[in-house]
Amino acid sequence: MTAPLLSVQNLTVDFTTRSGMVHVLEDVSFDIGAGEIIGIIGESGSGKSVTAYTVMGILDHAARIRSGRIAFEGTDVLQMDRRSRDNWRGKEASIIFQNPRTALNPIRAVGDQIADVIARHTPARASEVRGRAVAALKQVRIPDPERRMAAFPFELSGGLCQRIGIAIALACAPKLLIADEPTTGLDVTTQAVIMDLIRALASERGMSVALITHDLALAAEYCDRIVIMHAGHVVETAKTEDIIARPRHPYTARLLRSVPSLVDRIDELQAIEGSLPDLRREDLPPCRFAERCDRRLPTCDAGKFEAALVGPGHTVACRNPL
Amino acid sequence: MTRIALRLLSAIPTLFGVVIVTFLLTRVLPGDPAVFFASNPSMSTDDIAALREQLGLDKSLIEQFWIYLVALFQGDLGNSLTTGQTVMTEIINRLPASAELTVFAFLLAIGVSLPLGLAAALRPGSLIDHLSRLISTLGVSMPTFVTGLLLIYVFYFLLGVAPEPIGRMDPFLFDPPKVTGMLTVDALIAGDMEVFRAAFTQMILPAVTMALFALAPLTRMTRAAMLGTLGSEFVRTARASGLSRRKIIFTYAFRNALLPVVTTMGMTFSYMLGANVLVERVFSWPGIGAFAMDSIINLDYAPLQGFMLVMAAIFILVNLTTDIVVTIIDPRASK
Amino acid sequence: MTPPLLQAIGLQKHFALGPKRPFGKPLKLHAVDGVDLTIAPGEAVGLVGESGCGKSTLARLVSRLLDPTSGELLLEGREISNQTTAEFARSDRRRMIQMVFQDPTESLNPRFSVFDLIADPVRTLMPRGGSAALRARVEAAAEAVNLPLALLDRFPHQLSGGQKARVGIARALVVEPRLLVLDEPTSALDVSVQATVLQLLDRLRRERGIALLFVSHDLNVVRLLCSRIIVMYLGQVVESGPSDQIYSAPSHPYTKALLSAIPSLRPQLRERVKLEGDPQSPISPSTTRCRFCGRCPVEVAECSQHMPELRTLPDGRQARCHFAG
Amino acid sequence: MKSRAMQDRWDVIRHVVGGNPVNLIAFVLFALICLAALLGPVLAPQDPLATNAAFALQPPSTQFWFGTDQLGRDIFSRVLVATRLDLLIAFGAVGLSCLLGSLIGAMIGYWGGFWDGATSRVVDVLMAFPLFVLAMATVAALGNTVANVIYATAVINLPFYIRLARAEVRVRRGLGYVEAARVGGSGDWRILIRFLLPNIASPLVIQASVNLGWAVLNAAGLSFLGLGVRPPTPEWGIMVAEGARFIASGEWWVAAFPGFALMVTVFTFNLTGDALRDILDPRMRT
Repeated sequence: MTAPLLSVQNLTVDFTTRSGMVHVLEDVSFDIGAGEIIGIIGESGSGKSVTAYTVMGILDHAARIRSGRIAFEGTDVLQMDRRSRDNWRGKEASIIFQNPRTALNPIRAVGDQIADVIARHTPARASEVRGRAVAALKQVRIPDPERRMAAFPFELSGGLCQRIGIAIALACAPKLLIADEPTTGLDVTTQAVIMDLIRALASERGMSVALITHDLALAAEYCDRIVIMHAGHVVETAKTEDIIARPRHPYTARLLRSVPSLVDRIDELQAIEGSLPDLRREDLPPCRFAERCDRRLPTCDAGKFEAALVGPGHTVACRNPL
Repeated sequence: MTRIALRLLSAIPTLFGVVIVTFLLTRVLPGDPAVFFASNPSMSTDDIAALREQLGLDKSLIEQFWIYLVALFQGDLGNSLTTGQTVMTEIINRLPASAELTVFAFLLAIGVSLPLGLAAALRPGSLIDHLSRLISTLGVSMPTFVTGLLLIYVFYFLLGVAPEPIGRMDPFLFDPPKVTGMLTVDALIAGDMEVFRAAFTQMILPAVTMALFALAPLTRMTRAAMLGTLGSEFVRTARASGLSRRKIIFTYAFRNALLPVVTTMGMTFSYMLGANVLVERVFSWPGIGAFAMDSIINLDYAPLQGFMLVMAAIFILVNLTTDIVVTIIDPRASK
Repeated sequence: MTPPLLQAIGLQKHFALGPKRPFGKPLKLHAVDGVDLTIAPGEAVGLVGESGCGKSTLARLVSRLLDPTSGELLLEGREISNQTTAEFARSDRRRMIQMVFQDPTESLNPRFSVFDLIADPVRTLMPRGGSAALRARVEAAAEAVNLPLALLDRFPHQLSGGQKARVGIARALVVEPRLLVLDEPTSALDVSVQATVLQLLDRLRRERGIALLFVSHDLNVVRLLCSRIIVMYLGQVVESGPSDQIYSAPSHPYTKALLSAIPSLRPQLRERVKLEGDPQSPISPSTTRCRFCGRCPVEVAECSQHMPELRTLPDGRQARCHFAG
Repeated sequence: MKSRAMQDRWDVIRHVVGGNPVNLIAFVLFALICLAALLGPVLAPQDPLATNAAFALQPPSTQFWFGTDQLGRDIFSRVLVATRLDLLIAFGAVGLSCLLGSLIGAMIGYWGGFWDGATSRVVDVLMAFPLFVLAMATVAALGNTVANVIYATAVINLPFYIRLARAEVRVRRGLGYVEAARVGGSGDWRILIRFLLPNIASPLVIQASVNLGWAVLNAAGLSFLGLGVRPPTPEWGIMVAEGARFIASGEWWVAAFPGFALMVTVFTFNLTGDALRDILDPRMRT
């Protein structure tokens, strides 16, 4: 494999809250290759969105990055000064969010919001900026882009708002797009249209995409590789086919068996017993799945362990993998 | 445009309600004005009855209301029994004094509170944030009449820098030629800087008193609204797009934060109109608040009625203005 | 065939929106526009459609939370739509139809303990019996949904999402209903928790003969739980029939689109039916034009002149399309 | 069996009070002011009404802590005794408007329809007056008594509670737990009383605590103008009004101490209101 576009290494993030310190991420590592679409999968509380926000540098004040490196084309973005980080954001890497309507400024015309980003990253005259904003709208297949420039988010459907979000994110042709639950809350038919659009734009531009979602089926359909997260840990990383056909981590295997689209009869469904450990605990076990796991060994509690390579491009963080 | 016209129309029922309330309130005033003026023992009961008839107090309430309404439409607010002038003339004479003071105080309050609230929201937990919280909590806790007296004591009695708190003008100077009735404005129009300075210095203490009172809600709302928009998802999008700090703060966060702030401005203005009465009393300011107080003491109901109507009309106007400003800022409001 | 537990005939619900301009004709939102529906005892029926298609409104009509604009609703052959919702709430048939709501957080009164949450319907609908009987009932309902009895003293904010969902089901179950209407009960839950809830519902249906009307936007979930599926689009039923038939060979173009849009873990080679554009407005819609016009991939000129009827196809299912079958 | 919830609430209270000394000070001051209201007449060193021409306008001293007024009355005793009256007016007015307003607001919010429209129009009309002016006119119309000051202050507060309760009920009446209560067989009144009112209590209590300071200011403002309470009754507003005459000649203490008492009271009420908001609803923090 050539050098990855983005390499996240040993990222550890804590949140300070009223009720104590929450250990949200611990030693999170994964790579995204150029032109690759990866899926970061996890249930609520797995830390998948926090990972994305850390990469983009938009965590809120309560967060503390304890350690880790986020290398983008070899440069650690965590070490950048504020100015170069601002120049990087939106130009080299950008993000789209869940809830497309609230992610847009409600009282600014969508065309102006796109133009703001273009004007920020490329020196150009106002008329030229406008032309490029229209082009950005056209690119996300918005009918009648000239007229839509003056529209406000409340006048557009959820699907159209998400296309505007994509247009803003892609206005400066970034190399990496992070899509944070981009279709949650949209109808399935709209979801398909938006996801097809993202995939098409990615392949046109050779852009990498990190799709963050709780929907394993969605990721399986669109992603080349999948990263499974559980309670702030990366538990398994592999090519999509491998994850689906030969999951090695007990959590991944259980997760797969709880997805309705993979089974034919209701009694084949299997739930995962227990719940996430309280991430405020100081005595979190080295494997945060251990307390819900039926393959737990005494060695599971014996100190930290690293993810191990179990196949080509297939890593698992487990002492007793399947 | 149609929206503004509709909004104007919708103010009519409110205005009508206001007229009813003012009418009713003053009709149940305990002192029958006729009796009050008839307290002169030389007046016979026939004279009193004649006076009551002259004032229309012998008619039914509905009839009285109708007469009142018809007069109102002709711009007739009745006569002040104590000064003998029509209420309209009295109000027109005194309104500029109140307006000058209130508007100046309002601008002062906005000029301080918006930057203060903004700065506090940008650095929560910082010194300036604590300062803004202290000022806004103190501001709502200080009764205007106490603040006013305190300022008089410090700046007039102790330091001697402020003029004597008796009215709008140095008694040794002449008023500028009347154009708007607002002395500072008229002085500027006449180009008389000495008079302007005199009128302006007279206004500083009462204006600061009122501004201190108005500061609190405006600062609080600016801070809260700013914190809200700064934490919103669209500001997160703007940050993730690498937009400059300036653009994020002003174009994205502040413009959105202005919406609730403008609404609060309207409310604050209403409070200030009420506080006017107290401040005018403390500083012997010859505005309409002081005029209303005099008429209450004298059980002279026509001026009180006129005063309440004018106040409500001004307030409805202010609300209308805030609505229009909100419509300009927020495209959603015009739908 | 056993007589239906619940039957709806031509059910309509229009919401008045007020005139657009003063003195104009008032606008009406056609949330549910003439729906027929039968549910047999112990049957599980799935109601599928996109947001805004009227499936939640239909669920509320069936639950007697809303009064229909027109149409009839029969419970075990006796009409219940001639009573207002308030009258029905006081009748002894209220407890036969219970409902489970979408958001487990906002459907639980934050001021009630879990015990009170489950006990509340018993107190109003089955007021006879002492406090010991009440406690026994509540505990039995909690056990039926695998809710540890230790949780009965807790308050909603102290529960996990899955626990809250189970409290919501226990509350509906405690008055021994014959029909459970479920409005997207798992859409706020993680998949691993969703699996538990689905299996729980299936067990209740099999063991207690409780009929289910399961409302969802997810055909994949519905097909596992329900033997029959009804697909709605803009207030109308566009297709209905046995789950496996609809899942394996949908006949209405909208059902096809819906099904092909669902991401699948097993990428099969199937043609993707893409829907472009937005649905028509549900406000005072045309009565002669097919509601799917403007998005339909097989649309012809005739479709905007004649509203297709809901026809019974040779294989027994129903579809509302000129080209179905 | 509510121990768990109680424990949670206690944790929050401990956090809010312990984490911020200002909140602690606010609660202590609040307790002291309430104590002064209860025990004022007992604690006062002098008769607040006793005049003594020989000691007129004495500056603060060890004998007269706050000095004396133009009639030689002890200002400290008068300020202390006045606490009860000022608090009575404030609590009375806020209690009255909160109770009445939330009930009306909750009902019109729940049922909507004609009464909702009618009440909302009346509220609009009330809100169209500058509220202090409305209070002035009400006292003037009803008569110069303490009771009428309470009614007037209650009237001008009423619109806020009606609007708040109405809005809160409207937000909640479509929520799942209300629908669940309905399929559970609860009627409208039971839903309103058992489900909605307890859930809108927090915002209403917060509003009431914030309103308290405002009510004190209003009542004092009215009596400063000579409306309501009449001399020689000790009341802060009147005392400031009487002392105002001596400010320009330097006898600051006559107006300053009652003014200061007024300020501290309102300040305390506002701070406790903020602290209460932190305890009851952390999301509403500003």
